[in-house]
Amino acid sequence: MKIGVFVCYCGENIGRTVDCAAVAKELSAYPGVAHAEAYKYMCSDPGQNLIKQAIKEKNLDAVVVGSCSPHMHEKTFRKACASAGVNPYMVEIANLREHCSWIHDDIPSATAKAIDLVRIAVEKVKYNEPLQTIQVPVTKRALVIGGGIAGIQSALDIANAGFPVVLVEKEPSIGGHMSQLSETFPTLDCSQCILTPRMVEVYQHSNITLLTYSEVEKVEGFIGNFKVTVRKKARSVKDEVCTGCGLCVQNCPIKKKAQSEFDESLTTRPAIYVPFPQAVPNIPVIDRSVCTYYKTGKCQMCKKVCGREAIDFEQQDTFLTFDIGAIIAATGYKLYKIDKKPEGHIYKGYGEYGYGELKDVIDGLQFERIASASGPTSGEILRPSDKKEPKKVVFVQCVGSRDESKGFSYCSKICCMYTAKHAMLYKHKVHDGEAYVFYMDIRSNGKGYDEFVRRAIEEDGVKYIRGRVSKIYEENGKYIVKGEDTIAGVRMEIDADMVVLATAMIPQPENSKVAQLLGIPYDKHGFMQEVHPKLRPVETSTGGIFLAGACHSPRDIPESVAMASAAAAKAMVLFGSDILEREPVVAKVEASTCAGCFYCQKVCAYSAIERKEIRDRQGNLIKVVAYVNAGLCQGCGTCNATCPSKSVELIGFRDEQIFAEIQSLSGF
Amino acid sequence: MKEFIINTDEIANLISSLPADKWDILAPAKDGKSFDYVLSSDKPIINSEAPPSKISFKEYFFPKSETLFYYKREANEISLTEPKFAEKKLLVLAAKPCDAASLPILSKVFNWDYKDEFFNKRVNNSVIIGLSCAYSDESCFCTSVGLDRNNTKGSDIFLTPFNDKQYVLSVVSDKGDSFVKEFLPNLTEFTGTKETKEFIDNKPFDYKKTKDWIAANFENKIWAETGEVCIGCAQCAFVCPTCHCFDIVDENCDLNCGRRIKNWDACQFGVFTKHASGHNPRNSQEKRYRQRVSHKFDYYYEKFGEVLCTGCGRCTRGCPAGIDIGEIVFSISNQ
Amino acid sequence: MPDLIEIAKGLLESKEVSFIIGYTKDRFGRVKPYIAKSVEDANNLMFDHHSIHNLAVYLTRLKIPENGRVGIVAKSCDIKAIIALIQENQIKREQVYIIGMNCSGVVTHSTDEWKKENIQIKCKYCADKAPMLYDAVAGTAEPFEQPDDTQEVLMQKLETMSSAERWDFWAKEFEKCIKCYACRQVCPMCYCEQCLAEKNQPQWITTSPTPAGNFSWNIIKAFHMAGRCVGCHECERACPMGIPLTLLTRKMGMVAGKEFNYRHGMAIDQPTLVGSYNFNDNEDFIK
Amino acid sequence: MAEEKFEPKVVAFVCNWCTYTGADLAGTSRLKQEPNARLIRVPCTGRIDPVFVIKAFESGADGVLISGCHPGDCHYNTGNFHARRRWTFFKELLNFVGIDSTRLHFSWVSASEGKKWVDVVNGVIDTVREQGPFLKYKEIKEHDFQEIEN
Repeated sequence: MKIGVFVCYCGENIGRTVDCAAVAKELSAYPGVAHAEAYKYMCSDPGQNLIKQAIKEKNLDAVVVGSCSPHMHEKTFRKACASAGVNPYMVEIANLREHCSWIHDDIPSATAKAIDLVRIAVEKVKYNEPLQTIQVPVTKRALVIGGGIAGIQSALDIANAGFPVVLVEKEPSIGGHMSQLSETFPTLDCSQCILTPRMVEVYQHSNITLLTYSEVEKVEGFIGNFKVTVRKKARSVKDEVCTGCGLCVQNCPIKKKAQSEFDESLTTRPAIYVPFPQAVPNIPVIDRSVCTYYKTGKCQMCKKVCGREAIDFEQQDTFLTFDIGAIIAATGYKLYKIDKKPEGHIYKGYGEYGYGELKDVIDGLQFERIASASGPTSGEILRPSDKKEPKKVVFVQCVGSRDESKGFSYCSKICCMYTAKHAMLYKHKVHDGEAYVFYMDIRSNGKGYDEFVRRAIEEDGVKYIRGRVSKIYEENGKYIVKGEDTIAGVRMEIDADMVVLATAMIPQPENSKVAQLLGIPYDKHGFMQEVHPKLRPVETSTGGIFLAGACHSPRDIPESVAMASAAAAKAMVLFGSDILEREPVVAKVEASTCAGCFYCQKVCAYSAIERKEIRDRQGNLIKVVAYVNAGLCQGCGTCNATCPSKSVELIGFRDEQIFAEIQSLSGF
Repeated sequence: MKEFIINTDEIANLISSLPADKWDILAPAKDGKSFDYVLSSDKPIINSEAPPSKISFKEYFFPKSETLFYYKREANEISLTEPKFAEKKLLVLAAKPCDAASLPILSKVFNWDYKDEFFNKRVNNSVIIGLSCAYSDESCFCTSVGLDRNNTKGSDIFLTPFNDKQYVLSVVSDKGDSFVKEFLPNLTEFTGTKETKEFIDNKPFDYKKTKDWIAANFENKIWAETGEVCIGCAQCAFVCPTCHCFDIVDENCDLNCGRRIKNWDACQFGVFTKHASGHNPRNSQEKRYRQRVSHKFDYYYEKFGEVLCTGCGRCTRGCPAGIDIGEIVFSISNQ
Repeated sequence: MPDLIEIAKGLLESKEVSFIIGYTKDRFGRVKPYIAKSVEDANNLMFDHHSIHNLAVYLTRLKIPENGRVGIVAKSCDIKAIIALIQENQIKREQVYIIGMNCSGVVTHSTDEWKKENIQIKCKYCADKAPMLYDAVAGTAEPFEQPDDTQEVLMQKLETMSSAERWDFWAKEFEKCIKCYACRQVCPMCYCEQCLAEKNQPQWITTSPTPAGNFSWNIIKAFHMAGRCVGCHECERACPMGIPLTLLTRKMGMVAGKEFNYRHGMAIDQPTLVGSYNFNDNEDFIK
Repeated sequence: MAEEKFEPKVVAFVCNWCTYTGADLAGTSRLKQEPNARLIRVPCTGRIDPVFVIKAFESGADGVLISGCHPGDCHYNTGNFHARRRWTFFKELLNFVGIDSTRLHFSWVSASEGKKWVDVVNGVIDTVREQGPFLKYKEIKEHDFQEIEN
């Protein structure tokens, strides 16, 4: 075998700590290596041409590139080699940048390590074999999980491109948090007014199957070929007959037992309810945890008043299965609550702010409801405890966010803007009121954002104080906010009528569960992880699964919408072809030695191992062996390691290849 | 044959007086319940009533693993080096007659078309002091293969107990003669008569008759009957004093060096005859068991004029499946 | 209690089974495995405290027809192996007719007397001497004096040693290994057609009976028993070199019990330990 | 003659999706590490056979690190769960025969834990350095090759 070794300087990135020329020189004398050279940028056109030229001139069978991480340019180099006639799977990458030059300072030891890394790759490639991609058909239907603005946008984009979409929302209505907002920054246009038409469009779209009050139960299969099971939770109302007249809701005798989720617990709702007037679909749900009928077997008031006989107390959860080609996760966020947390919780509560027990210390979403025309106070700014107009309101930013001691390292990104908006809305409605904002830094880096904050300060007279609030407590009907003005260097004490906390944005608690269902990674906070932070920001490490909106990280509406459209575009790219080429890294069984213990089947997460009977010519059963369905296999290799007789091998990561890599270490 | 009288003190003196840098001493010692040949043991056991050790001493002549040569690659050059051969002498003390007899048998195969240099060197560098045997159990059958308690085949010197403290030392070979002259120059010559117990063979058979029967009964059902309970391990072959199959493999020390090595192998292993194509001519345990018996009592006899067995019974005593080769040959011979 | 021979005769006469894997005595009175194929053969069957061999090994060594059935004489400890083989898809329950034997403990050698010092340590831990899965039961169990667990003493001694001392202990033991593979061949759970020790493209473990080769073989063999060993101690019995192999398998069994509360070969429908997982499995050792 | 400072060889078997990517992140973040580790990339911790560890020691490794995705994060859903069971047995077994946790290390390092990767890998290297070369294993290996070394 003739192997070509190409060492990339990556400008200075590798070259500064690794003597690339020495690496190439050392490898040129290594057994099996027919050609070795170093070049400034291997990934550039001239760099790729060097490789292609060497392949042709030296008749190379395999190529090792010492460059950046294979996650960066493996594909680039495979493609370049393929165009020069070397099978793309005869290419191995030695990671000389992320795993060597960038993490070491000492040139001799970094160079020695680089030589080792290239040698490992050379030894592996000696056992590589030319492979062909596996071709699988693509189901051109998308699943969108979450019906907030991100999910809505993704679903509409894909549906408008002519592909069917299944949109699954766990709440009774789509709309998400955006439906709760009063006005949106920096234009102060009414949130409901811009969102509702989109919601209706989803409802009416012939390409969209809308499943509200539903959750994804199971995800099987792989890119282009998922099989998704959705649990449609029992609404206790037959959605196909209900007209949404609302009589049941009006007549429900339960009025005060249940807190309104939509109004962030500022009001109550009946047991049978529609979350908000503009809900889509406008079909009520019975909350079985508070409904009298489910507790005592009596009442049935809603059933009595329903002219359409739509109430069905016996309704069961149903399960629907869909063939899906691409999945977009848009599960959104929630706001952190400052309540006391159990011992060991990743987030700590805020005892210094009263653990959420002070009635007029509210969070951002609660303020949105108070400021909303459709909210509990019809848009009048009244404080929750006594419904009086607060004359002095303190807004506190970064509650949770950017506070490692409370468990959050990240910035929630939208609070600076919405706090400015809140303060502004307050000043617009309470002209003689005083608004104070405690902030750490003002992060207003969006189009028109900084102007918006300036307007709050300069035109509306909101008083910005740089510093953190150390304590909030109640005294004589006032909320004493103790803090510090770090610019003036003085301690502050404000006797406020109401306090609004801009608490951190955290992922929905189900986020990690959904991520596990989908088999995609999530970070320590539970935000889903993209595959590359810059170049593949909406893709996940699992093919065919994309991310939209705040399930990935805190983001505002325009960003969520942009990301949703990006995720939709990614799904549509997939739908653009009928056949999908998959990596040939799949397991393969050697039937002659397989003992048929089927431990491989037990460890396979994809049900890719099937049973195959081996019979002689007379039809007598010789044995039953394992067989890999290459369409389902994802190439993890767990079967390979589990097989006691070593009859299963993972192509591309065969034992021989890994042994060669390990053995190459003995020469060091 | 020269005979001397030697007492136990003189044997002890011999052990301590041999220069340790030139001589290794191999003698039976007790390891838990069983006996074993142990190098330079501080408690060598010279007891004719002791049962055979759990494994024969063949590994000191035909090691379980032996390097043939080393190879090393530098740039694209490959160099070979011979292993160093330890030119140390070996005294085997109190070898059972059924063990000592294995060396002449093995010598035939190791000097047939190719002379095994290492084996021959080791034999030439050794002196075997055999000890008359007073042990027997239902697995023993040395008399059926032409040996007996006092057989000196393979021994250079042979000891026969005379009384509690004394042995009759018989000089068997020239090597033995020079050893006695060098290390035991002051022994008194023995002129009396020796008495030994009679050996009762539980399964006397005629090995010549057996050979003919085996040669004529390749397809006999007896092989299936005896081979079916064989589980295919190599216990029998590896404890056997005469089994001598080996496998040659290359083993790397790293990517650029390694060695060619000769390891014990056995015909009872399923992979022993497996071809690279995947075809296996001895594809069932009964065929493999037939091979073992046939090789010992037919093929070897055919080629070298003696059976490949000393009747020590080790294979039977240790067989996890309770197979008794002596019984099989006994039943064949008495058909 | 029906007699073993009677049961066997009935099974062979009615052709319910094609043969019976059992024990017989040779003319010296030594007990050995035996395959009874006819009613006459059945007269040779026997069972006593010398019936130490775990005959379950023959279920994968012998050819059993697809829809056929074979009989097997099995002690409680052997039955665990049969259950394990069913759990591991090596044989179907309906393919075996288990003649469960009430057992009074077994001794190793044909010359060993049936007394406390000779009875196998495994018999001490045999939860009930009565068979746990069977199609028929035979024999009578007699009470016997429990053997001392000398192995446990050694086990504890090893646990208190330093790593270096443990290494030296095992280096000395593994040094003895001659790679005869009797431990593997006698093991009912080692049913692979081709052992990984025989896989040479690539070479999985060094085949030479040298220190490194012996170390990797014995470690990997023990590891393959993790969560799978049924504790029949046959490996140690078969070892001609007297290596205390069951210390290793016993250690694996202890981990299975302590970490996962699992014993292999207890119920045919029980999910196997290898091949299943629990989200909350202990991971203290993982940083 | 001054003795040369012992620099251990550490072989790390890492999964492609979490730890390898986490190590990439450490690189992207320019987090300095000791240069003694050599990473071998496999798709999943489920792919790692205990024989790899044996082979690594045979090839002269002084320490071995195995690292993959946190439970629940496995790219292949369950590979790391099966691996975890495997390692529970294997590390106990190795410990029982005298290879303790100073030689064989395990960690979960996610794609976002570049800093953790640095801490883990430096920690392993330091521990192994403190233990010194794995002479015991080298002895049994070199037993067969002692004559070739010169």
